[in-house]
Amino acid sequence: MSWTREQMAARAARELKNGYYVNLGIGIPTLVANYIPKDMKVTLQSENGMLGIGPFPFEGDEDPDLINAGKQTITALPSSSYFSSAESFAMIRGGHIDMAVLGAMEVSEKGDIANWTIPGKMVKGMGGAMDLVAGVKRVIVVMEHTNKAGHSKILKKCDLPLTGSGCIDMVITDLCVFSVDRKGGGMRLIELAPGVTAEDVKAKTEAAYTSAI
Amino acid sequence: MSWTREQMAARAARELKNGYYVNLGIGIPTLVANYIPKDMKVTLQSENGMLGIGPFPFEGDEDPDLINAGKQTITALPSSSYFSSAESFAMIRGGHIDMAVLGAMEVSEKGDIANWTIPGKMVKGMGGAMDLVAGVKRVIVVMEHTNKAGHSKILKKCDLPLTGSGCIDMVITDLCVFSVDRKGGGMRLIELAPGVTAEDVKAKTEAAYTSAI
Amino acid sequence: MANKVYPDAKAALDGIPFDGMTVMAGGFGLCGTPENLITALRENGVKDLTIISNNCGADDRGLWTLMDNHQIKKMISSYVGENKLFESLYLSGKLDLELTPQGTLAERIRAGGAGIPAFYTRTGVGTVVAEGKPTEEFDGLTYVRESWLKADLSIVKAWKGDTEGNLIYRKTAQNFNPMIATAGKITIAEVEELVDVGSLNPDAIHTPGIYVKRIFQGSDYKNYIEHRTVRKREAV
Amino acid sequence: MANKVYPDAKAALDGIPFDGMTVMAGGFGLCGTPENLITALRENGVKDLTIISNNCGADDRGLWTLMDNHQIKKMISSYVGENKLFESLYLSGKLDLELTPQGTLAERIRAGGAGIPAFYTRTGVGTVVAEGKPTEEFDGLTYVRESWLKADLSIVKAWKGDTEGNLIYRKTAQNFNPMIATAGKITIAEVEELVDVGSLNPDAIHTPGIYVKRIFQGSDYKNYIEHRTVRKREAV
Repeated sequence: MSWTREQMAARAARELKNGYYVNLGIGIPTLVANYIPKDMKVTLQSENGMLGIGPFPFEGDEDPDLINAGKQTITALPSSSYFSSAESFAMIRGGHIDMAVLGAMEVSEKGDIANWTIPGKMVKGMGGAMDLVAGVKRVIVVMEHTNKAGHSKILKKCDLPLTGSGCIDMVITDLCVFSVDRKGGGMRLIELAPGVTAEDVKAKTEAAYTSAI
Repeated sequence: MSWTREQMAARAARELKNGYYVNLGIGIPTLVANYIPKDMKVTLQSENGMLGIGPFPFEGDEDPDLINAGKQTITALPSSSYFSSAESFAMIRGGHIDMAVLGAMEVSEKGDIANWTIPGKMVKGMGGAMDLVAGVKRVIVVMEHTNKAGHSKILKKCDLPLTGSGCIDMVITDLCVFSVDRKGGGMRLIELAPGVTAEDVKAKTEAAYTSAI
Repeated sequence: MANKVYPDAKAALDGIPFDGMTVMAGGFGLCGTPENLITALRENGVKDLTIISNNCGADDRGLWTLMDNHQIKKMISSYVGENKLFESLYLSGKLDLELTPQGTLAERIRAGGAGIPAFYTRTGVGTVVAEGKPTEEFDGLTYVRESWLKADLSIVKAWKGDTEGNLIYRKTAQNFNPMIATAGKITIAEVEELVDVGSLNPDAIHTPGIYVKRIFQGSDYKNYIEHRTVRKREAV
Repeated sequence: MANKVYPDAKAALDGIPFDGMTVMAGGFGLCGTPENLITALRENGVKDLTIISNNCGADDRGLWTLMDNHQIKKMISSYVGENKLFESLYLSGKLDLELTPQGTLAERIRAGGAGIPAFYTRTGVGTVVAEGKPTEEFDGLTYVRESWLKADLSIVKAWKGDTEGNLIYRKTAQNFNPMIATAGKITIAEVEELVDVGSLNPDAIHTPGIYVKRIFQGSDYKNYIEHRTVRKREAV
């Protein structure tokens, strides 16, 4: 047993608080929007220059001038505002976004994150990821616990080039939840997915961590 | 004989070119607006956040939300735009304003200017003057040649605290016009007011200069 | 928590002021100043304020009234001229003053909101403004390093605002307000007209609501004019 | 001189392109890109371009077509993924690439237009982005220094523009366009609708006309969508 992608997104949504301004990354993080409690007010930011992302448009209502950072067509809300990329990243860099939920290829016990490149394999670019992990108040990583080869993605030290150093606060995987003290206090196992044991996590985690379970 | 304030302003207006964006300081520089040739397009910037200053309003039409940098009520033109002080000074600092016409208390043969404070006598502040002299492409000073005590205001070296160093391109006084090579090339007398002789200028100027007359 | 709307300035300030705090206030002279919030700060009586604002009001008006009430310890401004009270308090050592060029002030405040601790500018090079600050050459010219400004509280005035805190300013009353809205730990906005979400053009919003923690519709705006300058109708 | 209006992209580019020049182009992906000007640059054939733009178009579209035509020597971008042509040219050494984080890219361009040669940011500290750049501590945290970006030519796309060059962008098609408009020695704007002065709300202008040297009404806009994502009506 372990969490599905949807369940991981739902778990991340539990970190939201009323009034939060939040940036959601591509992939599982995008699904978090589906789990915002109905009675909670959460405003989603899109780093290409928008506050207040609405749902995807109905067929035929797509507007080429209205896309999110993943270049998907979206809609606006009555409360939405648009602004330039400079203003958008002033908002991010200046610490005005309460929370970001991002995917990752690797994280480390020191709170480092690597999610933008695999040397020799991939020429893509970091987009806004480095700005988000450096500027947002609270950074939550949602990812599979292990890679396709079955190796831990939660490491003592990241092998891949970093996106940011000492900047994540929580890791939610299909197996469990770790809190991270990004000021150098290390990782702590705080929750297990149903049917997953602390031993399962131990066997699949390279990083050192303490346990609250 | 010498130039009046109005004539000095008219002389400064002869430095304007079609399509110029210009910032005019308080005092004689403000009068330059009255001498823009009818067939010339010149856009006036106000550093509190406006491009396209119109004439003063008719009595009763004053708008408290529409003032210039001297805090006088003004009007807008059909081409006007408003923006923040940060944007306004980005425009100035970034070298987008073609010309500024400013008053001064002293200038030096090196192109220095002092126009913001008299130590022990005056607590005012530099406002936008330091930004203008540092950022505008071409800086024209319009001022009386001598102070009330009859001493030259065109000096080898300014006595008063500087507003900017090596940043003016021309000095227009009641007696004459100097061009200034702000890259260290010094001052050159290029024009005399009617009835003023080169000897008159020499007698009233402390700075060294060459003459084109 | 998510409700940002307050009934008035006093309610919007509740729990925020403390002696010795730093307050940024929007406005250029008396144009676009948060009149209601300044009055409420005066009534609150909070002391030893450091005020960051381009000017310090004018006789009997605006921030002048806080100075007159001995609430201001220090001003960070670009221009405090034509203000006799300021001059006498400053010259008698009762008021601290940090003068900063207007464009540098605007950029330092923007930097405070944008997470930029320092930047380089040509403004002030070779003057007292650059004394004691690091300088460096870029492309053969000397630039001086300036640092960000932030505040415990930012107070701004807008023309229209919605219940989410989205703000639109009017004409030159915009001035320092947009940057100041971004640089306070807490930002309170007063607006001439408070409207429902959906009433403002989302492409025309100057300050996105994320920056505004509390908002209220102000009242009794004086909108003083410092230099009423007109031309005569018959002159045309 | 004072007339900024040109009939089309080709006329607006007249006399400007030269081999080896640096061009900044607005747009995020294919959203808000100067389509007409990119096509005209392709037809012009100017070579060895350094292009500063957040992305490099997409298959058969936008800046991709300049790359396909071997006109680009170097890209300064934040993201060039999902672009096979780019990958193959880059990996075979035929294309230079300077990757810069998206927010740092936006700020470097703004800095170029605003006369700020360098600034400090947290973004990229501890990563390859900070390698070889000065770092410094402010308030106990390490920041890296980044430098301005400028261009010989900036090309932007707006929704509406007037004959003075005042521009208004629409929704998220704004993106990098406003900063890019400020950072070119010459800026050319193409607009979907060219209007007379006085038609635009002066409080809502994103790019004041001072930044725009030439302007024209574009034609035949494709406004491509990269990822058409919809929900079904019956799902409601």
